[in-house]
Amino acid sequence: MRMLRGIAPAISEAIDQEMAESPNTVVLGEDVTYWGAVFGFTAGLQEKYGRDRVIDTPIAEQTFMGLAVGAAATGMRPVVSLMFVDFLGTCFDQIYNHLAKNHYMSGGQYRMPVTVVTAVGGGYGDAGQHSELLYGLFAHVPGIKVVVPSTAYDAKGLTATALADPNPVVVFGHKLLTGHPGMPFEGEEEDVPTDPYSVPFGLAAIRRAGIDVTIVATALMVRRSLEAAARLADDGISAEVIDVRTLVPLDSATLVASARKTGRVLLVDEDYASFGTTGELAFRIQAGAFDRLTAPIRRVAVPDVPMPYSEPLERAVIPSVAQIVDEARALTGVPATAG
Amino acid sequence: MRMLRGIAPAISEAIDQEMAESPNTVVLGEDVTYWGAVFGFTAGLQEKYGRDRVIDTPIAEQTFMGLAVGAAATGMRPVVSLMFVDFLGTCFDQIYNHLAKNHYMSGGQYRMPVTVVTAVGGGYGDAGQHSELLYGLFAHVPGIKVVVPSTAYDAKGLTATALADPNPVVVFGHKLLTGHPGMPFEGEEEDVPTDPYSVPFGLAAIRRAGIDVTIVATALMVRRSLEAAARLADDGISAEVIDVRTLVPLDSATLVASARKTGRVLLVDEDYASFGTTGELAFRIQAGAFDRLTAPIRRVAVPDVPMPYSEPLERAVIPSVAQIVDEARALTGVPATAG
Amino acid sequence: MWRPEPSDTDLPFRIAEAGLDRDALLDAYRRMCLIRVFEEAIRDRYWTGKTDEFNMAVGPIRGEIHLAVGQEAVAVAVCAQLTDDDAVVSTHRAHHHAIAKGVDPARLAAEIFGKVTGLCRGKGGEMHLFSRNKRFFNSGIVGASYPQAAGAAFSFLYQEDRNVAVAFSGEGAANHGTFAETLNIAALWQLPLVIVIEDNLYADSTPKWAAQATNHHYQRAQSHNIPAYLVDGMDIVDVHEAARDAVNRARDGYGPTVVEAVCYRFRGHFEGDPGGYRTREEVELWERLDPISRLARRLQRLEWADDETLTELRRSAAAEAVEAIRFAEQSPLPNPVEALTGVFA
Amino acid sequence: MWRPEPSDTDLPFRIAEAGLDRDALLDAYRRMCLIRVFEEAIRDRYWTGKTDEFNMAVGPIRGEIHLAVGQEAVAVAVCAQLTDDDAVVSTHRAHHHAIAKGVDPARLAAEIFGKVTGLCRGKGGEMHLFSRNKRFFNSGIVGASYPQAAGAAFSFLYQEDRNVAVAFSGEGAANHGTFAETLNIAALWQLPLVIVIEDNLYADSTPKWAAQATNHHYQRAQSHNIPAYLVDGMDIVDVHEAARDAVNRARDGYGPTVVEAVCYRFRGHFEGDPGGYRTREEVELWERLDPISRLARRLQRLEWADDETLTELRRSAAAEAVEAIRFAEQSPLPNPVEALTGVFA
Ligand SMILES: Cc1ncc(C[n+]2csc(CCOP(=O)(O)OP(=O)(O)O)c2C)c(N)n1
Ligand SMILES: Cc1ncc(C[n+]2csc(CCOP(=O)(O)OP(=O)(O)O)c2C)c(N)n1
Ligand SMILES: [Mg+2]
Ligand SMILES: [Mg+2]
Repeated sequence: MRMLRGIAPAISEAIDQEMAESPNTVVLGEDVTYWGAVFGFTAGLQEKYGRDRVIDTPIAEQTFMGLAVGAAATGMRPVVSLMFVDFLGTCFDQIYNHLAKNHYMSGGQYRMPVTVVTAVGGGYGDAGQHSELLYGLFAHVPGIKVVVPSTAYDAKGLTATALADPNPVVVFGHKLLTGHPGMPFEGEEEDVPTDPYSVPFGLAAIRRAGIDVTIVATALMVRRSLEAAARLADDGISAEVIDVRTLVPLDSATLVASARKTGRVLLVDEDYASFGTTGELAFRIQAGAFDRLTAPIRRVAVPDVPMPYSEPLERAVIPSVAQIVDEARALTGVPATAG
Repeated sequence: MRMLRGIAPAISEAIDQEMAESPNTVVLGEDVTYWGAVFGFTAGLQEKYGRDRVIDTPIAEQTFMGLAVGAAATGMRPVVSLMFVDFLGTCFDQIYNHLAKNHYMSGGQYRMPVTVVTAVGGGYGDAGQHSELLYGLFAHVPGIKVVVPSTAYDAKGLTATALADPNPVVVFGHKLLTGHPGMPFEGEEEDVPTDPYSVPFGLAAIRRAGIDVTIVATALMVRRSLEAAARLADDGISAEVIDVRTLVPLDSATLVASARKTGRVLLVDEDYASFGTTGELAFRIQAGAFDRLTAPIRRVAVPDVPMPYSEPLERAVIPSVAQIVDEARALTGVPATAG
Repeated sequence: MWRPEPSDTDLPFRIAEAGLDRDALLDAYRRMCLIRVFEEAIRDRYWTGKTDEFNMAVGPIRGEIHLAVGQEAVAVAVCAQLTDDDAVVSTHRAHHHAIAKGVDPARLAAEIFGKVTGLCRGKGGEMHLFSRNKRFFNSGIVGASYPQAAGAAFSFLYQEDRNVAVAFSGEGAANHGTFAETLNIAALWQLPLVIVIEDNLYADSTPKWAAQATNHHYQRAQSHNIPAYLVDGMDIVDVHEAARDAVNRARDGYGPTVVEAVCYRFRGHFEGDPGGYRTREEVELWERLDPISRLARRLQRLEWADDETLTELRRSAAAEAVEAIRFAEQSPLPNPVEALTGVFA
Repeated sequence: MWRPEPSDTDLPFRIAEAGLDRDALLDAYRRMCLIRVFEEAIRDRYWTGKTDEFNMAVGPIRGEIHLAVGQEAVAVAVCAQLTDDDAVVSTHRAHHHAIAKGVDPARLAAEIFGKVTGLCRGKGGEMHLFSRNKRFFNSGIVGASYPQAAGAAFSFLYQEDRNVAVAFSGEGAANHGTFAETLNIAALWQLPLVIVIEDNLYADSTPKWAAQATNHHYQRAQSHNIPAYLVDGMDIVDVHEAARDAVNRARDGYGPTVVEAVCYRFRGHFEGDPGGYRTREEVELWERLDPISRLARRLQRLEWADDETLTELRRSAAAEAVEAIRFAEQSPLPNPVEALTGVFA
């Protein structure tokens, strides 16, 4: 055990420990050596394993994703960095038509043990093409597991699970949780075991227990929801905060159980509101908790606009603690306060 | 007026009539000349307008989508064929990071009047990479209008609206409604005006009125839902069938009003079930009709597997009339019959 | 490009230079015949039930079918250089590559018929053929084969065995960005990769002249310092010579090679292709260059085989193809519940 | 590549051949100075509030900033060939291109400061700069500029005016598939397109040698039969000559050209780049080739300008830059409600 600051060192430690064990695990991507994939997810690996195993690629996302497909088909276990999730449009074909489908389409012959690590999220002024979440797109297409850690402990354990998984997994690392220099940090220092361990997929975590309203969130939004819950507590509203941890597989049972208990659900998401994650969570929750819901499910999410650059605009669209508080109040019938 | 068989001639007629009026409208894509974009969406246009305006491109989707961005920025109104929607992963960057965002990011300076026409759907054995819907992915990212016609009349009118729109619009033409040789045809011959007309976006159509259950569908699934409704009527269940017509903009009001009336909603979708269209519709409906719903919203959709090739497998995953009937029965409390 | 017959590839020393001899040519002949008969049998069955009105959804074979009739020489000559441990990544037009790579024609046919005995238990179909033990797979996405084969080549280099990866593609695919990206990475990392371009002059209905700035692609390889061969894809000897050099070079650690083989598909792009973009004369011209009858004539001119030998080879190939189809036809369809399994390993 | 000074581009006849004269060079000098001072001022403001602890989210300028200090000559020489009606599509590193294309530095600065008076009302930011009246835009997606500029070129050809489109890019971007795809289409359709590669030797932290199979990209253009120039990007005369030929050729209907200019960025990839992948010696070597001081020395050697003239040009450029920054700083931020408008036209 020792204190770790952020999910980036946690993820790189998980990769490091896997590489030490598995000689066929290599890291591929842009700037994975000197820059540690920009946000530190691969920091330190090149120094330890050399350029034979930690490999800078040309700027050719479709091709290095395709390399992973072919390498995985012949005994390798590639870890691929997609620098920002916003670049998925340059390589999505190899991800969803091949990595995601080859096991199924081959009748189970070809496993695709590939872990993709990608940076997500806004809130520091990186504007329309560098601030997105987009995990809903990956979750929509069958065959990809979707990991959205909110703590360093989970980041390490879920990444370890990803690396051991015989299937493609995408680990979404929120920039504001990385702890990386240059980024604002909304996580906290955490005790993280130095030894390898894993956190199972498909198990949501109840981060705070409550009885009046269920708040469901991922990644950075878990932190903000917890802060909102603390404020709500001051007003006598007891909020339960659930960290989804993996969107695929999704732990519907925990969500439904909480919804049945509180009767009210607020979904908090930093992805675009429509046709994404919140809709799916709402469907699952209403399907399982219909008879116990006392109010319609509500959501706070990015309101279907590209991420604007200027600070006041950006601040207006990324869900804030205050917005979460207000929505939760509205949901529980307690009038919203100003601001 | 005259009878038209399928949405393909309807779409090509709309493009034809726009090209006759607008000299800066051109058609770009693979095999848009001889093959009329394979399924006939651009059939006959090359003969009429020549290869200067109907242009076969190399197999380079990212680049011809990018051409559309640059051409639209300098006064053109390109119509782009994406042969199968399943290929979106080879050009999604130009679609969602540029076509979709440039108007917003430029502070309103650059309009992107680009219409993309793409073929969707399975049911004829084209397997995992040629049978998808995926419109949920387009609907999720802000800045793209999403058109999903189920009739030839709508296909022509909605395409006309798309072509006149100053924004990027994607028209999803279901192969089993095209009426094209080689494809099974589940549409019907329709009276379609020869003169130009338009059908507005954001207005769902109630294809059949009913009081016991609301069935919401798009494209081919509207046809199957209507057939299911006819069978349900035999059992005394009165189903209202709503054709969404455009997913973006979405006519939530019509969906909510119907749900409030019937109290029960069945969503029918040929896209993958999770994190897609059904979730979003469910969210919107429960938000507006919560107090009037008498049962949880249900869905029939492709159960999160890639499209399998073999007929019995394919048949098992694409929603059928029988499945719709069974789900609607279950929803209304009438026991399902076998098959 | 090809030369009028008799060409210099008729000369025994030229054949020897290409690494071939009588036995190898007879073997190649039989394999090409196997592919040809297999394709024709698939074509027949595909049209069963579709002749009155063409409908992809009906008949024993559904969906699209892309036959490789006319392109057998390239597949056979290239795969003759490979072992089971070498990898082949193919495209939508893959039957000939699969058979040439040694994939069991019966299980291939069964997959095309959507049977549970198929390579992929009926889940893949002809654009998604996977054979793990033959290290073979393809994709229906044009341009996807290049990086995937490069990935296999990377894996071989990394694991320090001497295997080679081959990406097959059409000339249309080589206009896709993945071709250039892969050339760059393959040259940079000196991957044991051979890219084979089957230039059949058309991509769907689109002729080369409407899609390519130059008549050939090999210059692109050279611009990355990758050696490249332009060969007569209708002449197994010409392809064989280039393929042998290419595969040897890769196996010996000298990096990637591009082999561009000009050939022709005798059938439509897919069965049911309405055509109209090629003239009858053009098709007939190319039919005269049929790689199978050309090889037969050569074997006869060289007196390496008489009519009887060739007939016997054709007969045995046909028997194998017929048996494959029979196996496929008699196999059961998968149980519908299988549709829901196997998304994740 | 560059030559040690004095080079032949010092000779008046060579300068004349490049389409330049004293006035043009003085003008270029001032414009390069404007870019330099602008960049330095942006850099200063960017670091305001970030010096104690680097945090992209704080200070008057947030997010990433990619400065073009050192690369001014390429932008100025290329844009000197263009009219307002010609289109320029740039990349993440775009300030120099914008200013060279004639975009108002004040509105550019205001955008970088996220102000409502900015080019995009604060919605775009430095990776998404749009100026409709100057036909300028960029993208933060590497490789996206090529097809978009080709699209503008297509539009000019189609509309039969004589405008030209220019795609700027880095050498790293040219490894992206869109480069090859665009070369093919541009050559095939003979588009009035000029692709300018600013080869500053690095893509982020990745040196050319780790990403490119060959030292240069121009061969790729030639493999599509596209003429290509390899020029000294630190020498405005050398770039100017190639750019003039390229733009004239495009304007006169002779199709695309690639200009590959070897240059260097004096700052990190982005401000805050921890560096470490370049040696101090390398940076200093290149600083000696600074295109601005090099041009100043040349103008003095030729006795086309004395110290005083140059000082005055620098002063006036600095005044313009300072005024631009002042305008930006004093402008108001947008109203938060604007965030929700303008997705659709
Ligand atoms: C990315 C992508 N774009 C388009 C298609 C549709 N398509 C299938 S085959 C084909 C033509 C391929 O031509 P070529 O590469 O020359 O191969 P050939 O069919 O001639 O063997 C096209 C455009 C596809 N499958 N994938
Ligand atoms: C598609 C895509 N991949 C990766 C990135 C991240 N990225 C931004 S700039 C850059 C390096 C670009 O290098 P180069 O083209 O040489 O331009 P330079 O920065 O040197 O001017 C990279 C990899 C991106 N923005 N887009
Ligand atoms: Mg071809
Ligand atoms: Mg560079």
